[in-house]
Amino acid sequence: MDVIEEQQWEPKILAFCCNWCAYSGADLAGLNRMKYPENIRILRVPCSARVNPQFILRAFQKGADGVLVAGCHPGDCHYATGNYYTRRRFQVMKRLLEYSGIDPRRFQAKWVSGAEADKFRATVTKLCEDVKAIGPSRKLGGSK
Amino acid sequence: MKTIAKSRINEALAILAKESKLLVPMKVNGISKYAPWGSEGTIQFEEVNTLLPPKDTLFPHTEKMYSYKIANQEITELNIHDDSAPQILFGVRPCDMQSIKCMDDVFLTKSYVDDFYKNKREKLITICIGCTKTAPTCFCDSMGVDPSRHEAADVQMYDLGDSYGIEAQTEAGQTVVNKLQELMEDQAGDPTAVSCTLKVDASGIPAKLSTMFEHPIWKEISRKCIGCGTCTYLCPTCYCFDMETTNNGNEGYRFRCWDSCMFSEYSRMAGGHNPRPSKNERIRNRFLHKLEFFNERYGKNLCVGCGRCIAKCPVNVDITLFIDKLKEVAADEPV
Amino acid sequence: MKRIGVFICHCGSNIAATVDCAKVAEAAQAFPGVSFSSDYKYMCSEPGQEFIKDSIKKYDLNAIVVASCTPRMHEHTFRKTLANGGLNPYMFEMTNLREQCSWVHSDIEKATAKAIDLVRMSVAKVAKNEELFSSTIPMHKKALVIGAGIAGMQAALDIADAGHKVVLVDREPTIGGKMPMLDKTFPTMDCSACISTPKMVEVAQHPNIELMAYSEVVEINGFIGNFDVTIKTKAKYVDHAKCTGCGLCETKCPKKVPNEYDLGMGLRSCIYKPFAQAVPNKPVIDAQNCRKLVEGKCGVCAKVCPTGAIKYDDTESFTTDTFGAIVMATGYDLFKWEDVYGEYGYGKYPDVVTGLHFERMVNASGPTGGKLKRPSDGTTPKTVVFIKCVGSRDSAKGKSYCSRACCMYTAKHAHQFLDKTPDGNAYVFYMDVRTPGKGYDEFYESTLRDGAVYLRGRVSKIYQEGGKLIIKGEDSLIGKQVEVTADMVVLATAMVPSAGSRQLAQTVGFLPDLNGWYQEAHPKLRPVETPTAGVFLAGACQGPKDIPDSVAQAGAAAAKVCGLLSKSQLETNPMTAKTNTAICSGCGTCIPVCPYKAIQLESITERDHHGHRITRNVASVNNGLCQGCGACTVICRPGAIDLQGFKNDQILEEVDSLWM
Amino acid sequence: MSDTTVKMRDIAKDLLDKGTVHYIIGWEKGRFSNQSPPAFITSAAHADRLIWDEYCLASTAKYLLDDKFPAGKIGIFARGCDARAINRLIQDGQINRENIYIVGICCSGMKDPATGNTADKCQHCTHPNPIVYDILIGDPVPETDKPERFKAIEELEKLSPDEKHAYWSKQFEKCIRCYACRNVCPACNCRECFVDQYRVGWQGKQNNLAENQLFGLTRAYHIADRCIECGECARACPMDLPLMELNRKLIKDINQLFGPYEASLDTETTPPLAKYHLKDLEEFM
Repeated sequence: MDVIEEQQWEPKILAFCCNWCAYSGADLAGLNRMKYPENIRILRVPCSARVNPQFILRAFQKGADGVLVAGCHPGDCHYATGNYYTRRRFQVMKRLLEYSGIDPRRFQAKWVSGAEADKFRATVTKLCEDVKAIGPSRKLGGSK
Repeated sequence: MKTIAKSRINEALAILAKESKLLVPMKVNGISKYAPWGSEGTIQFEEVNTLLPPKDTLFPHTEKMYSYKIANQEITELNIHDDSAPQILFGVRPCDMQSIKCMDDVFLTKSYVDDFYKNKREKLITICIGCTKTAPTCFCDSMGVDPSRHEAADVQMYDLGDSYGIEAQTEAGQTVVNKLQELMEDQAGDPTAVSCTLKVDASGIPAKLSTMFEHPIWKEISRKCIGCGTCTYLCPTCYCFDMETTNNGNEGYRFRCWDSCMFSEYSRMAGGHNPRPSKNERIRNRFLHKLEFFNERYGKNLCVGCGRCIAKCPVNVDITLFIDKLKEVAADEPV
Repeated sequence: MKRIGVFICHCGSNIAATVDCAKVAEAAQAFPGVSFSSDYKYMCSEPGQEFIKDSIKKYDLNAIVVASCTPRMHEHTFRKTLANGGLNPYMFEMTNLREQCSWVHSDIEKATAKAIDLVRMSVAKVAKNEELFSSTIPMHKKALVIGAGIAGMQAALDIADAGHKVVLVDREPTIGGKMPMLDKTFPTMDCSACISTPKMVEVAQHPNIELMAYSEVVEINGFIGNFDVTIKTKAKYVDHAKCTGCGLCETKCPKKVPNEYDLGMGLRSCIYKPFAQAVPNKPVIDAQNCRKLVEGKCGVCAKVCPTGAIKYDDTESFTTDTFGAIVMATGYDLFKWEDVYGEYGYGKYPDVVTGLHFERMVNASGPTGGKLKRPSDGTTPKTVVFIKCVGSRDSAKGKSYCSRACCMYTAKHAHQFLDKTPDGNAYVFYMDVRTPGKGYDEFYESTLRDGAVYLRGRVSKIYQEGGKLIIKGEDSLIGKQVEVTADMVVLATAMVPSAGSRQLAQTVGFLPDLNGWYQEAHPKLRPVETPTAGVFLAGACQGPKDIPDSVAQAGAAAAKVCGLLSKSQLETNPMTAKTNTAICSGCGTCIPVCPYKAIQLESITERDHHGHRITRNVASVNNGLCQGCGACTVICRPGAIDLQGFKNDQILEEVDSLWM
Repeated sequence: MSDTTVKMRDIAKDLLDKGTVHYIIGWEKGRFSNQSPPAFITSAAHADRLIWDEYCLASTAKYLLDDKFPAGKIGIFARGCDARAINRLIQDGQINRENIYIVGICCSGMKDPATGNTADKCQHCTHPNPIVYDILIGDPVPETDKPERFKAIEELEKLSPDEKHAYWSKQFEKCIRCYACRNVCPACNCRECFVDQYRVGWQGKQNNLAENQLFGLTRAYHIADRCIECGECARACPMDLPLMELNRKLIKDINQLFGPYEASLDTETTPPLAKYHLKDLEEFM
């Protein structure tokens, strides 16, 4: 990427949101007309436990600058226990990503309830700022 | 004989690299293979054959064939991909030279010409170097290859100790040799004859195999195979490939990439039926292809005796042991 | 081949003010598989829906993307539109351009670019959608209520009154639970047994209720509408068909043991009814203590029984039945304060008792005939100290939660004590007084007027001295240490889930919360449902409750059950997990991950590649149980189990589409 | 000939003669002295082909997958790693313990055929003695936890993101996607691997760094809580990729995050990623 391109660069961040909490939290942020960066693309899943870590690898392979997995707080999962598995899976995955050279700030997993519109806004805003600070993603196995 | 002192070989390579991409045997990143001269690594002119064969110079592991663009649900652009350019394969061993001959048969003869291969092949100059030592796994001379030279190379080189003897064998080869004129001396030299320590008797094998399709020997030798693709991907002559498309919205490209008959997925058809459902059938297919089918069609073995599969098979499936065993059993005798 | 129609909604100016809808529609036209793309003012309006239906016909569309508001709002609407337009309703994806794009952004160019991306994702996904179909499952019109305390009884009665069959199970020899043990109920001070025992009788006599006392649920399989339940009835050693409940055996039984119903403060015989108004009003033999059963000697009860109902060779029996719905009403136990509260003497001072002991003592039918007596010497206490929050709101030694009923029953106890002991002194150590409830605070105020002294602070030490109890504590309002010499101390111990409730939850197929209370499906909107469809909650099993709340929740659970049982069959959500048996290797890793126990290994017989018949295991998903969370799909390495509507290839396409 | 070889042959003869097993999986000499590949002995007459020496590198257990519905019992010689592999296959529902007869061998480690030094896969072995067997050959070898086996991982963790990226790129550039790592791995026992599911599209078929790395990381994650540390993947890799540096990274993290765990020491313990604890650590959520 040359200098001009880098200056115009806007990161693209993929956010997997569970239907019951994070997605409705994002909806509530909309209802409240909260503003956050345009760089977020939300992908709706029924539960954060539906998010296969391979999807995250794939996103980084394709060129995602950041990835967020957001679900209900532990204990609040619509499906009772899904996010407990999410919690285990992504703690392991995040460390693996970091180990393979992906800046750990590029990947986040957060609990956002349906009422936490502001937490959703703050989370994606922070992720976007972090990613902008790090710069364009080096694709999995690719160059910057 | 025309010779170039080993001390001046870098000068020769520099001349060759001027007009062509020059590939030389090197150890790069721990793996010996043919790499562009000047790559980070160590040159390996004095070793036996490389771990990775030179086959990807003509038949890349992944090769883009054509790209397309779509607009309004119709193809608007179709570009055949051709990245062929002049290349010199320097220091190729006789076994690998033989493998190029085999691939030429496949991709250029019998009324089928593969343009992707042909474009690269026509722009390739081969400079073969005769072996002066062999690895324990080398058995090319049992497969009809002379370890000291190969007649199909454009240029044949001989290791004469302090210098390399050089003989152009084709017109293209002569052109290359001419460029090195000022480095060359005339010197008497006799290439040392070398012979492999590993010997097998491959005589009569194709005929015998033609009656052994249902023989229990296949089951016996295939049992320990783990079904990986090591042998086929390290083999200089295995040329199976798959074709796939990569779609990216309204554009994409079609590519081919190496595939292995040792993978169960390789022969699985749409709908799930697999004519070669177990490793028994897959090993049989591979060995019959190497030693019988190819012979029937092209008059030579598809095994060149390079020994790579023997050296690297994780469970030591060994084609030479198979040939030995084949000698022991009667065609219709169960093992 | 998909022929996708894309409809971009302006939502008036809600979307159109920030997103250039025409531009999005134009961009979508070029996406792979898109045959028709357009923008429109209000997609959800009647004409908007007609536009979709017309376009389906006109352009021969077979998959639809609507980009408008959140799918949580109108997904259902547009699915119906598709169905009306002749398409399978699941050939549909919705893009959220309002809540998650136009409303949260202001830069038109950037918002439009994002909108195009979001639509591209939906188009990529819908291109992989498959037709999905609901199926129906039968509904067994019979309910199971587990636990026959006030909540379970109420739920059973409400369901039965609505005309449905109910089986009510309780593990004790009598139904009724804890309520009949209490003396009076706050704030009205009516007699607890007087209002609970008639309910017990009503339950026993209700034609739609089958009572199974002294029984436990041991196994539950199946799913909503079809729970196969095995119930174990413990050996009673008395043939209740023959027994008339005359009680002769009880009076003649030579061995007496502490009575559980009176918390060990009184005695009962070894053939016994827990209390006089027990339902069923027939005795059982306590096999641990009965001489005949333990030593083989005695047999007095059999000799005196006029109907020959004694059956020493009785064994436990098992019955199985199928139910459409289950109500959990397993209630609570009291926190075992003796194990942790060293400052209160670890239970070694006999005159430090719990509130429930107090209830039994002041109860006219209790071990002391309603007279308050010190357990140590039988004298009447003149000074009583009440300590609240013993185990509640104490995350160090007990539970972090508030047990909700203690403030009120302590006020009641102080009132009762002062009422019975005109010259008595009542001290109440408390952290807060929480009395939100109809008439509750008024009741507390009246207790204060009765003369109860409330001291805000915790008790740091109790010890015995010369037959008295010395209570040292703090009055945090005046910031001074206080010391009270009392005759008796009554502890308001925390409520905890009843013993065995965790195991029972696992039998049913859901998990309790950290404290062991049964977890409701949603704390606000689904407070009586559990994560397992068809299983409901009533009473204190869900969390500490007083009687009115338990009864109210029981009624709510009963209403839910009646709603279910009023249907003859249920339509299932087709967006459930499904196994590709060709790929499934039967490793079973998905099974423990499923919160609904919806996956089982099932053996299939097929021919292998060589034509041999083989029988192997594969995962099989029960559509009645699966709720479509997809946790199983991720644990399945080869993706043999996949979630319809959110399949692996659909999500991968969505991801890929972002970087085209 | 070693004592163990003699015992192996005697036991094999006995088992085959009595019909306890209908064949037995062990090792025999290959063409070269530094090769002792797996062998399948079907009759007592061939039992003398069996050998036990320092080049018996290959795992025997994975072959049980080739015969999931055997006509009779299968005999198998199993070292510590093979025994854990057998447990892995049993726990994953692929084979039936009743169908196999395990002849355990206490193993003091193998040699690298190229160098003659202790083989990499044996250097960090924590369980040289079989944990499951029907009959045992040899005296148990001392076992230790080998915490130093995570040393290389700790060193890699210290690198900067760029250095890590460079390191792994250099490795995965070499990958030829022969899938030897997968095919020798006892935890890779799926009927159909994700890489072969082109219609789903988990993995592209091109040989390039991105696809190779996607494959490597996905495979590592798939076996994260099930890897038995036999090291067969790294041994089988013709391109010498340090695959155990990925697997051990995951093992190390899982141990650190969810408590000590070694896969397949029994067949009952649910792997850590298939369960949870309400009070699990939350590093960043």
